[in-house]
Amino acid sequence: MKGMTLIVKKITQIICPIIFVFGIYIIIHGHLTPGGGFAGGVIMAGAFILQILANGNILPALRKEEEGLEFLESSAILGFLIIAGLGLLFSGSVVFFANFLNKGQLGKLISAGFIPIENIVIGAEVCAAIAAIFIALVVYKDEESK
Amino acid sequence: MVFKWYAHLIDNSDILEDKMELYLILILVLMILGSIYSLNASDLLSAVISYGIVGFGLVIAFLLLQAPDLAIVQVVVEVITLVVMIATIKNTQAKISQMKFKPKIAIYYALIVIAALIFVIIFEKATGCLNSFGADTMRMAEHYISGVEHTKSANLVTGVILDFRAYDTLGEATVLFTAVIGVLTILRIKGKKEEDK
Amino acid sequence: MIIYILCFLLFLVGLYGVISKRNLIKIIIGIAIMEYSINLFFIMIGYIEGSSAPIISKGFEHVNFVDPLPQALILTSIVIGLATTALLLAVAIRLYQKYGTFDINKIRDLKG
Amino acid sequence: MKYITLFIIILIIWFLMTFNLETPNIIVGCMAALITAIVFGRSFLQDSKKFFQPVRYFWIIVYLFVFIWECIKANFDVAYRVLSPKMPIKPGIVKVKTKLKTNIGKTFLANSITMTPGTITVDVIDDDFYVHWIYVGSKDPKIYTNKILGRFEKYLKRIFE
Repeated sequence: MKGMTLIVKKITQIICPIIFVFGIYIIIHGHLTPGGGFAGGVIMAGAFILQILANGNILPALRKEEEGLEFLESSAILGFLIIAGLGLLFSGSVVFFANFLNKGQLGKLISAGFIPIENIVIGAEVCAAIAAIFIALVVYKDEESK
Repeated sequence: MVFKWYAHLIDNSDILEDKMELYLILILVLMILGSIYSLNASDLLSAVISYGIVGFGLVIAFLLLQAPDLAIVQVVVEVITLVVMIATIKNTQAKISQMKFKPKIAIYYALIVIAALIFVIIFEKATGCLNSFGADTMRMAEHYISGVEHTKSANLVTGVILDFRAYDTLGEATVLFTAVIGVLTILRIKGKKEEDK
Repeated sequence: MIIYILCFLLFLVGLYGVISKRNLIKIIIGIAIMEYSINLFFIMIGYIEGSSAPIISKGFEHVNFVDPLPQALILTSIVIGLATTALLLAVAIRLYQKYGTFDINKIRDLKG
Repeated sequence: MKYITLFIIILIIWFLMTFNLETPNIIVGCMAALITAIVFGRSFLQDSKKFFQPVRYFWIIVYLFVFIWECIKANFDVAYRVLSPKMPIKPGIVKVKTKLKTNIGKTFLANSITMTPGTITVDVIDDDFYVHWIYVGSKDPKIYTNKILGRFEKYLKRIFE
């Protein structure tokens, strides 16, 4: 896949980390402000997509990256299940997805039990999934149809 | 900080609430026109781009209907969908074969219009059972809103999807995972074979 | 009430695309439009006149909120919609690479 | 080096976004900046030590005023050309050569040219800018290079090189 011009590349180098950290902000503050795992994950995937579109990567590097994304996605789902299972062990009653951590005060950053942790896991999962879909649809189609 | 400011702006605006239904009707008419054009366009690129009208109209509708979470997700998802769709139709010279006007096709269109009219009449009867738009139907919602004491999550939507209905989220994650596996298996066959040789 | 009917008309437009169009991309667009109209319908059901977004911030502890349950359901539905659209597009790409066209009538002819 | 620079920049952006200085927020911000630096540090700007030279920030402020002044002048010029009944426009694409060496400098120069009304950078190939101009005044390369680039180039040279 061919890249874009110099101007787009340079601006992308500056903008991409900022988009990425904005996605992290949306995820971390998911239980306080609008947003959450889904929105933040999609924004983070957007940063990756912008970088790939602007720089025009080569296929072998992307294939390695895509394998890493698959690993991230699988481990994120596993982490989600583990958190759910921990509720089974540590809460007093036997409930899957029991919110067993200390709840804290409403409106603080560290509050709401394990909801922020679940948000992070879901965000990683969505980000990896959408970036992998994009790489498969856009780049593989381009390179392998030749 | 930005979102808190935005929430205050939406909450303090009395102007929006009075004309809410009118604005929504305007946006919906725009979405219907965009979708009709998108389905009838003779060029695939313009079809995909005017499909964007529907998605971004939906974003504005979500903002008006007090669902900022959904608006954030929808705006990014819409952009990614458009990029992926344009990538799909790029480098394809498929011309859409225009249907020539035959009497048979006129009958089809007439049937479509009649069927749509029947559906609309049935639905008009069916909506009579529903509460009118904007009515207070807080039977289940009361439970979830008072549940904030239980979850301590200031964003009620996050509290619902990750505490009360976490099984839904687990199912969603599984569906997403399966879709990614499906896309990769469909698109990577050729690459795998070449590596083996 | 007219809003619900318009929302349903949007659904019908999507259905028309799925039934009558022969181009694969247009069929996918029709499916996506149907999905969008259903999403919008759910959010409209949950809306309550004169209430604010379901987020508790300082000074807004005791105001009315819109129903958070439909929003939570649709939030997952949007992301699933992207995934299914991507899956359909992947199938469309493979079909195009095999047959050289998006037209389903031609694909059916070429197959036999 | 660029990893550390990116880390610090992201940390500053994080505090501007969240705007509180409690301990949990600082820890979470450090984690977020660390992840971002690891993921995007490889492709960040090469010559990142220039971020720590305060003289450059002074020239950025000076450049802002110069840019705004040039922008206002160009606005009036284009407004005159559009509104006057004779429409004295003479559009064309000219090729100008820049003296800036770094890519980031070229990027900002191209963006500045595009931001001023009347001129648009069409493409950048090595040292040459292809600029679409609403009124091509002369055919001498020296004069129009000075007219398009001269006002920005010397400041950008001090900022980015």
